[in-house]
Amino acid sequence: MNKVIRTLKLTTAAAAFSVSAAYAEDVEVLHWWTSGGEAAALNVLKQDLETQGIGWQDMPVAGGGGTEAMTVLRARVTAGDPPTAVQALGFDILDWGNQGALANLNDLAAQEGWDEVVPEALQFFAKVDGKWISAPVNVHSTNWVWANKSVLDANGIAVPETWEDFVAAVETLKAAGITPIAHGGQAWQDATVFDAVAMSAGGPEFYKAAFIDLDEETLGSDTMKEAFDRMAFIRDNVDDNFSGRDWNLATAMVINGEAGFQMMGDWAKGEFLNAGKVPGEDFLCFRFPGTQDQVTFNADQFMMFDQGGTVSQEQAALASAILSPSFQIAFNKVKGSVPARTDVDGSELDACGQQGMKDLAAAASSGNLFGSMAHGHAAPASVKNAVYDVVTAHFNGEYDSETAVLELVDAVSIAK
Amino acid sequence: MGFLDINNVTKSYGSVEVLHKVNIAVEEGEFLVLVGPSGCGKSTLLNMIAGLEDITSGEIRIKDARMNGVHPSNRNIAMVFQSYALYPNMTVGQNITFGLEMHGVPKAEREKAMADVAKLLQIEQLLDRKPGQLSGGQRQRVAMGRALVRNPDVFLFDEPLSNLDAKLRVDMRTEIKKLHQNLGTTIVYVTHDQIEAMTLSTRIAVMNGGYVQQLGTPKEIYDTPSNLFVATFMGSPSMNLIRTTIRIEGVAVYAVTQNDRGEEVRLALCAPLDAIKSYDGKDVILGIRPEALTDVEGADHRSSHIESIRNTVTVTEPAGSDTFVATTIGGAECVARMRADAEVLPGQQAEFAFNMEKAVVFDPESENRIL
Amino acid sequence: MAVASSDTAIRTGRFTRTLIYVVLLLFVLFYILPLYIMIVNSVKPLSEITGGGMMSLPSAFTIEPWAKAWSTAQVGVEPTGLRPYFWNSISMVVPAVAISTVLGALNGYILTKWRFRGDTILFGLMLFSCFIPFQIVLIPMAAILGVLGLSGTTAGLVLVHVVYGVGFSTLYFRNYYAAFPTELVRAAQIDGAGFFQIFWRILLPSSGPIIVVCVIWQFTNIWNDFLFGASFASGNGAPMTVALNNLVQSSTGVKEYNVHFAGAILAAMPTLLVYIVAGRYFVRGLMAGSVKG
Amino acid sequence: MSTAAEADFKTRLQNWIPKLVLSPSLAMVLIFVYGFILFTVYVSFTDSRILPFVDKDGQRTFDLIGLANYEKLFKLSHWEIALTNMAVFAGLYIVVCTLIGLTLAILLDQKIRGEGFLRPLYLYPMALSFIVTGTAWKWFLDPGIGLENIVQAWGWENFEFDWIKNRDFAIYTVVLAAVWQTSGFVMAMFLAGLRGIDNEILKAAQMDGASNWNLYRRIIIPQLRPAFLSAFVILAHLAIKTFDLVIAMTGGGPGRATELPATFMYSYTFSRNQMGIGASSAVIMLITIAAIMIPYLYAELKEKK
Repeated sequence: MNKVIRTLKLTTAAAAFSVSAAYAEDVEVLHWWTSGGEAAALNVLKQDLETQGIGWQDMPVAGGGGTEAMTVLRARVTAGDPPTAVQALGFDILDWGNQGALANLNDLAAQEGWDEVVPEALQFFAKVDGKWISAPVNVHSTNWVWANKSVLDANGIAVPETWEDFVAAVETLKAAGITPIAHGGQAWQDATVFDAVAMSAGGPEFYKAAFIDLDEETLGSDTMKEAFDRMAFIRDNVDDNFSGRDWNLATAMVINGEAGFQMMGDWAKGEFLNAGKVPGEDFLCFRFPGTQDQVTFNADQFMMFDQGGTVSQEQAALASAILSPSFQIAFNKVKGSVPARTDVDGSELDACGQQGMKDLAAAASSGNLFGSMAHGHAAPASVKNAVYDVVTAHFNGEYDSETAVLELVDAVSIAK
Repeated sequence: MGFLDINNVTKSYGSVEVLHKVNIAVEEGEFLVLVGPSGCGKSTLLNMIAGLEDITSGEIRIKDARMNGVHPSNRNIAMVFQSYALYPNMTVGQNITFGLEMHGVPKAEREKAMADVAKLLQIEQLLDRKPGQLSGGQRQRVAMGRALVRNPDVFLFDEPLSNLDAKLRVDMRTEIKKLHQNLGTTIVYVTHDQIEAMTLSTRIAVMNGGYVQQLGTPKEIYDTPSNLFVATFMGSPSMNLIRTTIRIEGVAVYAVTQNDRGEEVRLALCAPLDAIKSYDGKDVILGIRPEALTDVEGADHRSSHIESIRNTVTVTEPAGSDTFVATTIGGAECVARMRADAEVLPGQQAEFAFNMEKAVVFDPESENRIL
Repeated sequence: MAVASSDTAIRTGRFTRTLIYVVLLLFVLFYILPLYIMIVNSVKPLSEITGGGMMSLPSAFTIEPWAKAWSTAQVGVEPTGLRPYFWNSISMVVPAVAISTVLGALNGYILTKWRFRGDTILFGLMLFSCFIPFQIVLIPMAAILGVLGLSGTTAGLVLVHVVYGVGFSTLYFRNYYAAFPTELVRAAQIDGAGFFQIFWRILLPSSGPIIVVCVIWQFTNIWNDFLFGASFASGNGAPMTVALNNLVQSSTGVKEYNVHFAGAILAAMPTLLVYIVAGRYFVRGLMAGSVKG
Repeated sequence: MSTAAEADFKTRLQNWIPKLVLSPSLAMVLIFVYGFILFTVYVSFTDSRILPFVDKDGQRTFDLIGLANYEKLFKLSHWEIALTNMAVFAGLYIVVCTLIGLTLAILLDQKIRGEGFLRPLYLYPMALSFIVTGTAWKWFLDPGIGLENIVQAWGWENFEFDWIKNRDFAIYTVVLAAVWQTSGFVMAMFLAGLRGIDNEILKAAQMDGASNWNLYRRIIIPQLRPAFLSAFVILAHLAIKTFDLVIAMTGGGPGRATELPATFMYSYTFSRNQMGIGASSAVIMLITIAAIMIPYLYAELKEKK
């Protein structure tokens, strides 16, 4: 028996040796950016590292907005073999950081002055106990509305400034026989809309109290009911076929002029550009009515896993490369989002991108930058999904707004 | 000490004992048949001789070597199975030589041995076929060839004829007997067919319920069964059993019963008084084989003691060479074997002659034979 | 057994027969539909699909999506297509199927021909293992692979698939060998064949049909597995399904449905081939044992 | 055994080899199945969120909280929906698959020309993974672009088929796709069963004047019992493991209408960071499986003894 174990150890040691020998200088990166543009953008990072003599072990796992990747990450960490860097969102980063699984990047951050260039709201998700644990890549803002300009023009609709404007515009489109709102009925899409609607209905204080502080009274307030009522209005103005639709098929409806508006994050821009549309000419991007001054965001970051107490040279090089202005611009140009650091020159970005950068800087300085509930930047995953459950159940007519408010309070308290 | 000794062999599965202290000694060249109904333990015993099942206690010796724990292949035995167990993926030739191959016999020797056996069994033309292409009789021959080629000390046969049709079975039976006579090998043969047992064996062990009920030559078994089980199991039609009461009058011993009119009939037993004295007035079972119960003309004239009873014929079954006649004596259905031309008709009275020399008597309690 | 089938005793009239053919063809339609959707959409330009013509035949035929899916599509940071992952899958599936089949065959052989006390309970334990939902084993399995040093290796993945494949392969072989005459094993024992010789020379040559069933079953399941492949393979060693998933699932990128479908068909090719080539033996194999219970 | 001590080398070897050969499989099953089940049970009694972590100092970063996860679990309307859906899904799936499989097998058994061509067409869905056939189904069932659209385009303007978008019917579309995938396999099992039936019995029954209907109902189908049982085991195990299908087709929607225990467990364990609740749902699932399978296994194995 002992002999068997010894042999086993020998063989595994041999296997481990051969692996580490081959990739001693590599960084392994787990991410879910596998679609054409994103992956190509990430390739910029890879090539950057390769010029420094650092190999890139790619570990892409797509699906479910990172769900699959997070599952794989658990397996890797459990196996005692975490990747060097892992793409992650919001509270997932803090959860891992609080478990002590991540590296301390403070030396590097001090050296490169991250504290000064990264907005504070974003730093909240990149630091634990004052230690940098993660390198932010970009900031998506989620309270955008995308519109087909020719449809709006043909029906004499101006960019709506308020909820009432928006209601009027929707009614006009409906009367004209056009689907007013293109929407994909998936929980995260419903929640994305809900973020903007709640912000618009209750303002930033309300949003913060409800989704960031998880204040029970606010969650159960009449304003929340109003937000759900507005969701019901939106539900009444999507086509019959919305359920389960991918977001980009909804975008296609706007592109093709079948629908007027879509509420979606800034990544939707890629679809328009890909279809050869020009921002400002063929399509419009504007903040959801009533949230012009606010930005709800989610940010992709690479959390850096602890590699045995020290930050290796390769890991530091990777983190540094991620935050370098050149990569930030190159990547975000493709991705549709805006750089995570506010000090880079945005002139290479298109109109929507430049506006995004401007909005972000303004919101950051005026305290109007909030993490998006729908994208896991307002509350932990358990709460986020509890909110998903209620929002999506209500949106699909499982219960009315009044019940929804009660359910929301309940669900959040169970998940907290 | 015999050639194959089975000494006090017991077999249990868990707490259930299925063979109880079996003792059989087989001489070299003997043809021993283990016969009994299914579940009597005969196949288990055979498998234990083969080494296919463990011996719980006791021992088996072949040529005076203890065989307990010896691997089947090291016992120098061969076995023919009920289903023949021919390897379906091998040709007949490969089937026959597989055992030699496993024992490391060189190819040339294997070929020669195979040729010899094939000639002996007249299966030369089949050697390249697969078992699936053979008829039942051919398979039987191949199976025997596979056993013969090993030139074993003991041949074991596990109901080898039961899968053949009636005619073929009789033919193969004769062949096995011939083979035994020509080769003079020691054979242990399991069957549930008492005719096979009678025709093939030099000795028979009748088994039931895990016990050897009787071990003896076919004649002993047939004429003097040691108990009711052996009496009824061996012979076809089976022995007539009539409930009677012993009555001793002076030196004469009578078995008393009723005919089908309810009248008392007395059958004088030719038995030494001492053997039966203690049964005076008690019930016993009189056993008489059908061929010892005949029409008066057909009765064995050499017999010193014939008793006859007039009784009603219920059924007649002409079987060509004989006619079987059924009647009711002492409340029991009895079959008499009469001459083919005996003139009896159902419903009519006929004279039934008992050859009392052949009659046996059993104790109804212990079921053992008294006389 | 196969012979008996060629002549069924049921007789049917002409009308009934027509009806039977109609029903059978309707079912063909039902089964073929998704494949139809996949195929037609894999040979159209993307604009035709997003333009709404998902059900119609392509007006402009192109095989470009196939080429793209195979060799240039982005499944990670490098535009490699599915090609490298195909070989990853092969190098995982072949040993995993082989080992789980051999183990299953040996187990079935032992559980029917070398019975011992408690063997039925052991079999029950193994059979019940088929029903464990894979999601719950991820974390502890990762820990064990880590301890063994097999994390992120093909060998580790093979181990996982063998572990969770052996229950079914044992079931198949046990049911098959249960009908295999025990007397043959006994005859071979008397002939002097040992445990492995009996298995190799006597049972295995007669196991063709059940091997086909077992291999088809294991091959399909292991080839199509995503969860284990994603969790326990390294990025470069990921199997085809993980690559396909990376190709197909992207939350915020452009969706090239035509490439997705071409990729899906490519990924399914080996299993489809196995079914088409071995399909006729499949029913025969099922007949020969596994449905006899 | 009393004789084991004196057994010769070959016999002893022969007694040990089978157990030796069986032991790796057994060890694997004990560790990787039953060990892991115990682990899951343990986790279900903790408040683990991301992982049941043990930090560098060997301290647990989670607490044992007894049955609290189970209490939470049964308060979640979400879990209730998943359970109800499971009952509907598994019941319908098993019954419909069996019916279709049996029907096809019987029809194919009527000396059909082109059987060799039809069979693989019925069987092939088993070969495909749902990662993408799910999309094909989604489109086909989508009222805007799929079946409803086509039929309406053919002129039946009133035709409606929007089940996948309808909370009350969506689960049936999941059943439909699942049936599509496995009914061919079930057909193969029944076909195998039918081919194994002795034709003489059928001829005898026909001479007794049995109609085809009666022949099947009274003679043939009762003889397919082993095939029914095998089909049941395979279908039950597939039903319980159904996961990819739901993820690809409906993502659990509309709303939560097609959530199943497997998707529930996955989402609580891995995307909601509530591993404790995920583990407790897994335990409930395992208990349910055991409650169904153990009596079946017991009956099956006992009979064969």
